[in-house]
Amino acid sequence: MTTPKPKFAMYWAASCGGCEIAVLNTHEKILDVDANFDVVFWPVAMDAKYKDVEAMEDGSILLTLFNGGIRNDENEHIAKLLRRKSQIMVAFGSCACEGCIPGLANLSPVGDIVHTAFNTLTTDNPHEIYPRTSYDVPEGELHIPKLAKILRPLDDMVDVDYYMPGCPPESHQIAAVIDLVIKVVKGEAELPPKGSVIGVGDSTVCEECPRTRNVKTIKYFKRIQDVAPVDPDLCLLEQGIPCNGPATRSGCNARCPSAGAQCIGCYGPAEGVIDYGARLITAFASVIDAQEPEEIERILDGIPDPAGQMYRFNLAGSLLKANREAWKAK
Amino acid sequence: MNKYLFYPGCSMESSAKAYMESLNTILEPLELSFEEIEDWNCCGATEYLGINLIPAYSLIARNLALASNQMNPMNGTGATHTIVAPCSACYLNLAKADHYMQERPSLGAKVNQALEAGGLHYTPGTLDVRHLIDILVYDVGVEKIRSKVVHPLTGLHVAPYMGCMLPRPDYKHRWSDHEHPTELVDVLRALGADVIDYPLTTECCGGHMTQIGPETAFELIRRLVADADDRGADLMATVCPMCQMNIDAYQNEMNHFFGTDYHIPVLFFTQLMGLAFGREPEELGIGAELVSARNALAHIGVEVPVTQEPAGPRKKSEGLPMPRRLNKHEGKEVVK
Amino acid sequence: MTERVGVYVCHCGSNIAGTVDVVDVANWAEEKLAHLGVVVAREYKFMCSSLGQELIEKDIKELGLTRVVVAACSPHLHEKTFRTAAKNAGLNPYLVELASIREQVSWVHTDKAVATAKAKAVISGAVSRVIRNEALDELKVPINPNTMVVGGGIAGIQSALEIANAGFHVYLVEREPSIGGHMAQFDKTFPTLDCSACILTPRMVEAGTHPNITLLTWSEVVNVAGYVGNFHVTVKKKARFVNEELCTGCGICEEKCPKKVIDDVFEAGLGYRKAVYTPFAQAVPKFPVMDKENCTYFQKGTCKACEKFCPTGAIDFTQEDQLLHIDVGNIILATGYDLFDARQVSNYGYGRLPNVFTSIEFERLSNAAGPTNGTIVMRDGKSTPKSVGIIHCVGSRDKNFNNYCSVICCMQGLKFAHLVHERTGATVYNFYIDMRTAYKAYDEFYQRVLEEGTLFVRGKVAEVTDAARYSNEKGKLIIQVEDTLAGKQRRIPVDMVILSAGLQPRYDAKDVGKLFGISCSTDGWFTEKHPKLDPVATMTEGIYIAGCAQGPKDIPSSVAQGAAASARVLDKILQKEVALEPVRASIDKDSCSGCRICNGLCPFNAISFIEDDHVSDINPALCQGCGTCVAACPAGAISGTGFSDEQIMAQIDGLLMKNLEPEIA
Amino acid sequence: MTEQFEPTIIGFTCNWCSYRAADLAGTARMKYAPNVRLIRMMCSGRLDPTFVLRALSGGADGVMVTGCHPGECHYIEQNYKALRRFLLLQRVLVGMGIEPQRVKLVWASAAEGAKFAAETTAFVEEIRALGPLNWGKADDVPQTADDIQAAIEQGVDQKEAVS
Repeated sequence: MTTPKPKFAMYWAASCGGCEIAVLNTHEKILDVDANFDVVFWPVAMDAKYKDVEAMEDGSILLTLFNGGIRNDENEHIAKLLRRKSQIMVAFGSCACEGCIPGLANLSPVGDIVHTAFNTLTTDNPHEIYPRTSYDVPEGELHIPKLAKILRPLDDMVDVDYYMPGCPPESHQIAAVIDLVIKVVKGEAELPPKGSVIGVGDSTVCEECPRTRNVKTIKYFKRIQDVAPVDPDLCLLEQGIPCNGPATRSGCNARCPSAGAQCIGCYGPAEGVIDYGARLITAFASVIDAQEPEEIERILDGIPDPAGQMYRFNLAGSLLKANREAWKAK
Repeated sequence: MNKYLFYPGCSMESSAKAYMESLNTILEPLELSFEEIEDWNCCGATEYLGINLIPAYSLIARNLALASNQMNPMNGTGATHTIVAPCSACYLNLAKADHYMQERPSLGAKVNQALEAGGLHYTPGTLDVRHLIDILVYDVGVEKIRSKVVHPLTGLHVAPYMGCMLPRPDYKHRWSDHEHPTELVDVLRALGADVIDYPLTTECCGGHMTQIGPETAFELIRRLVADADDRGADLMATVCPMCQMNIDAYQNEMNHFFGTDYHIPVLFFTQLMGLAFGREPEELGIGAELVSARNALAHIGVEVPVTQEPAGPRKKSEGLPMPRRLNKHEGKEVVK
Repeated sequence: MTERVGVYVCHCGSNIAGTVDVVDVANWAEEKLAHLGVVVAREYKFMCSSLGQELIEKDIKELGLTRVVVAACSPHLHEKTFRTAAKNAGLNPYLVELASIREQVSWVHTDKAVATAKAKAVISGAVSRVIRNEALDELKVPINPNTMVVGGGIAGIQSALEIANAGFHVYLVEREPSIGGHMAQFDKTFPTLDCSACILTPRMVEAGTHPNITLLTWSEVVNVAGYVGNFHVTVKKKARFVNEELCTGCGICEEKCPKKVIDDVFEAGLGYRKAVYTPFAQAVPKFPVMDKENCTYFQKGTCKACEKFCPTGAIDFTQEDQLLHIDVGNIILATGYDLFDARQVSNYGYGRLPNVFTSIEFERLSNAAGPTNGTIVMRDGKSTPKSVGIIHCVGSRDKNFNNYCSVICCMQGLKFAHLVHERTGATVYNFYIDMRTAYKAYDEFYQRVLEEGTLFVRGKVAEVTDAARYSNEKGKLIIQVEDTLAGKQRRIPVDMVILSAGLQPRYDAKDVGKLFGISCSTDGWFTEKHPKLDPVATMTEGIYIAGCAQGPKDIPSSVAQGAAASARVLDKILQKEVALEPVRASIDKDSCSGCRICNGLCPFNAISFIEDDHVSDINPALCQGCGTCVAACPAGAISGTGFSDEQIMAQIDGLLMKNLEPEIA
Repeated sequence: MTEQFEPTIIGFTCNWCSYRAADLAGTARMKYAPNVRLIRMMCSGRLDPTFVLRALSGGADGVMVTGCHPGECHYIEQNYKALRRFLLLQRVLVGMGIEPQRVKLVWASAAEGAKFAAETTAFVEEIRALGPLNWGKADDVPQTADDIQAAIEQGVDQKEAVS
């Protein structure tokens, strides 16, 4: 008789779903998951009810990959529920780790977000219909999840064992982590210390970037489409392109800079860094070749959206977390 | 063609007509194109700022506002943000208004409040306010001027007189020096003139003191004329209508006052440029000056035609006589 | 491990206790900061007294304290005191933190409740910080006993002689062909009127012949690498085209050279020299240099008169610039000053009016070895002035030029007044703003000049002109001045005007500062480590400054500074090794991505990029501990001892009293 | 009498100029507002933007960064680097809805005790005028479904008012 397979869960909170695709992109490795785990809850892949999870014993799930941030009370409920039921809780993907693109909504108060979603030029909403958190229908009262004031990363809500950043995490890294967990289950390997960031490199993107780097001094920042031609072999930042590589965790094999695009920072901060944006501010400011305030300001004008540039993936996980207007919203 | 917005100022149409006429002759050879500010008004001259600040600045800033509207595009021929004034007082007033509106935002706001009544607005710093000679030296260049000379002024001893308002205060660090600027010297040398060392080049011509305290003005004019004469100048060259008028129109009275007999003609530097560029004296307004330059120019073979004698004493006005003015001391109105 | 922290609150008599409730603060710290490890908090009248220090030492030993916070005065005053006390008790000195509650609290606030609350916050910050302090050890570096002195003026000569006489080797580098500096150009020195050359030349000769001094004239430092104790200096020895081994200094080459040039340097443009020349008769070394730009052979290809007549065959047209690599332990910069260019004050007419002279021109004019053999004449070379105006503060104390006082100009003006009076009998006017005659025997000299009949007009001269207004002014220079004592405008016609021009930093002082890794003040003078207590040291260990390079000063002060800098160097040499503050940055190579953001940030060149490993590295001996790279590293790979992120972040939380809140699970 | 708002401000000083300026203000017994609590670093170049963010998110109402005058840095030119960082940080803070005046960069030499005192007092008044920052504090208020609904509707109202 075989011992029962350990239980596996995966959940999709406030995120785009790309992380789920990335898991599937591990190709035949996905079969290993099935072979070694009993998948008990994975809404995107199989039918399951919340009440089934609620019925499970606490700690009965070995591994939960939780992707997405916490933006509404449903996200919050499931995060807390899965935490209770799981032995290992992994914040999977940038949204769960640090908010990611959905976290950028923290730059706006919640009312504005809803308004933007339901009443802009691209939304055909002639009757000005807006969602209501509860609605009476003949069958009774319906509820939709209640939006929170700001989006929070998973560890703002529950204790997280491991972090696996990336938008999405690179499939080869996912595969490696799956291998590791299977080995651990088989008693062939040990888990890394709790709180570790897994499936990443030791340093930042520059380490893996094939471009040539020199001592950097720049006189302007320009969007990549405004730089013509882009030198294919030279560090993008040295060409005045705001590349987030220097401050972004390695592990992706410098995918974007290798392909000719600047790093936008989806792997989040390096080990031990408290605030990703602060590191990027200081990196960009350090390479500016000017001493007079007026000239520095002129150069900085080349970064039209500083908050968005510094915190594209990290806003919800930063020290400030959100725009003041978002905090002030009632 | 280098294009500029042009603020002529009142005197260019009256007392300094010769300046305007001669200026017009040098634009083409130097490839300059001036577009006059439409509907410009008086700059307030030297007095108004001393009387009432806000209206005076508003008066000046109206010109700047009009000019900034005209800035871009210029009749479809390209943009400029430089406004040129040939008169030193106009130049200084325009520059001053631009400077202080920026330095004192509260002043700027008040002035703009006034301009709003006429639907105008001026953002200080929008325009570059420059004097004609600044453009000639630093944009056109002395070499280009030299290259257009067909009749060098060799042998003509010229005292270069810049006047006091041009190099000071120098808000934008435009001038070579504030006491002994070289711009005018460089232009005159390029024309081939023998420029004398003239230490009083930035001393005061008397300004409006000719109107309110002539004795003071006479002494100032005497110093300028006497030093030029001592140093063997045939004539003085100036860049400012007021300087020209004071030294020219009051030289005779000054001589009378001190019992001296100086005869130093004062011409606009553009008139000398015109001569050097081969224009005829009549085209340049030469002959209209009160202290005649005919003898001085004869040194270099320029013949100035005899112009009409100045008009005789003003005729008595025709029609009915005016009532006598009220004399307060008499305590009662006296009707003639 | 939980740290055991002791907090010591000083009364400083009533200096602190008068405004801060020290007992309340101590009790509060013991109670509210206990969870951070505070095991004892005491207040005491004078913590810095020996009894106060003993109190701390006793607690360290008996209570097993692992961290100490002293809430007292500024760390700039007593950090060293308490660190030493901790060291005596066996605790690493860097585990002691000072909380400044005197300069930052009790002395600047009045409300006792507010001051007490702020003192608590400051202590809270210090406690949070100190528990994250690390034990640090000073870095020890051996000292190369050789020294380089840059600049061969009187300050540099003095420095070199002091060190050489103490038995250590000195390289004295001078840009000009001879040492001597500005002092060699002067005629007399105030206030004693000693002949400048008479007192200077013996020193020059001593420096030139000293076995411990290597003289490198016609040479410039082009590169400095290394750090205190171990500098590697590259000196460019410019080609003299004269073989120093063969030359006897006989002067025949100079005599035979057909090319005469205006001497803008030594003769200040008033005299001539040849294309091959020694700047002045007493030059040290005696070897001439050849001025390539003016040499007929170099320019036209023929001449070689000097070569033909040289009895020892020392002329060598093929000589080239040489780069010398010299290792030294300490460097003294005595690079001097430039004279203010009086042409900038166009209203004084220098450069336009022939009979307006600068102070250095007048020095040459009055110098018996100068172009007129000491006869004071006007620009025509023959007429003696009957009246002379001396204008003070030319280019100094003037917002348009230099705001500072050039120190020497008043005394210099008085000296000129005396010389003119003595040699020509002319009427002399001094135009001054304030008469500054501080220092020994200076004011007595002023009194003497007053008694000699020199006239003094207090007022800033508006203009010197040749535009005569009245007949008595014809052919004269007219000095227009507001006589502020008489309260009226005056026009004083004179024959000659002397501008007592100010001193200003060398035109290349900023570049030189950068080369040696030291900074300049806004005015451009080299910045000393402390304006009062450390005037010859700089922020860069092992680099000292002396003489006018540090700021305008007279000869006695320059000599004193030269000697002082040498004393500091000798102190270093005799210690054989130097301890460096262990506040340093270092790079974790595993975390470094090799992005090279930090590479351009270090002005001390401590950061280098290791191509092979694709990582950057910091040389701890070069690092001065500013922390700029620590703050800049985008990967968080650079950490700084003494001021780590953890320490500062904890201090922020402590100051905001965030450390008092219960930990959030 | 209403109680006036007493801001809490964190000040960063460099060891060589501005901290000594603060010392000098103390030695000269100059009185200034007690709201600023200082942190000594070796150089303004040590200022990591994280410190400012930490202070603002941790309850400070303003942050004052001080250093040597440009050109007078004891580390030659590191205060220029602080200046560049500061200007970029300020832009990011504006993007986060924080008034740029809440962070201030002041150059003060070791001799400028009076300037240090005056700038400190002036900054405290500026922050007092801006009011408390209270970063993230409103978040502690529990939310109800009604709050969110109200916010949505309020958002709609605002947009309509604009358009």
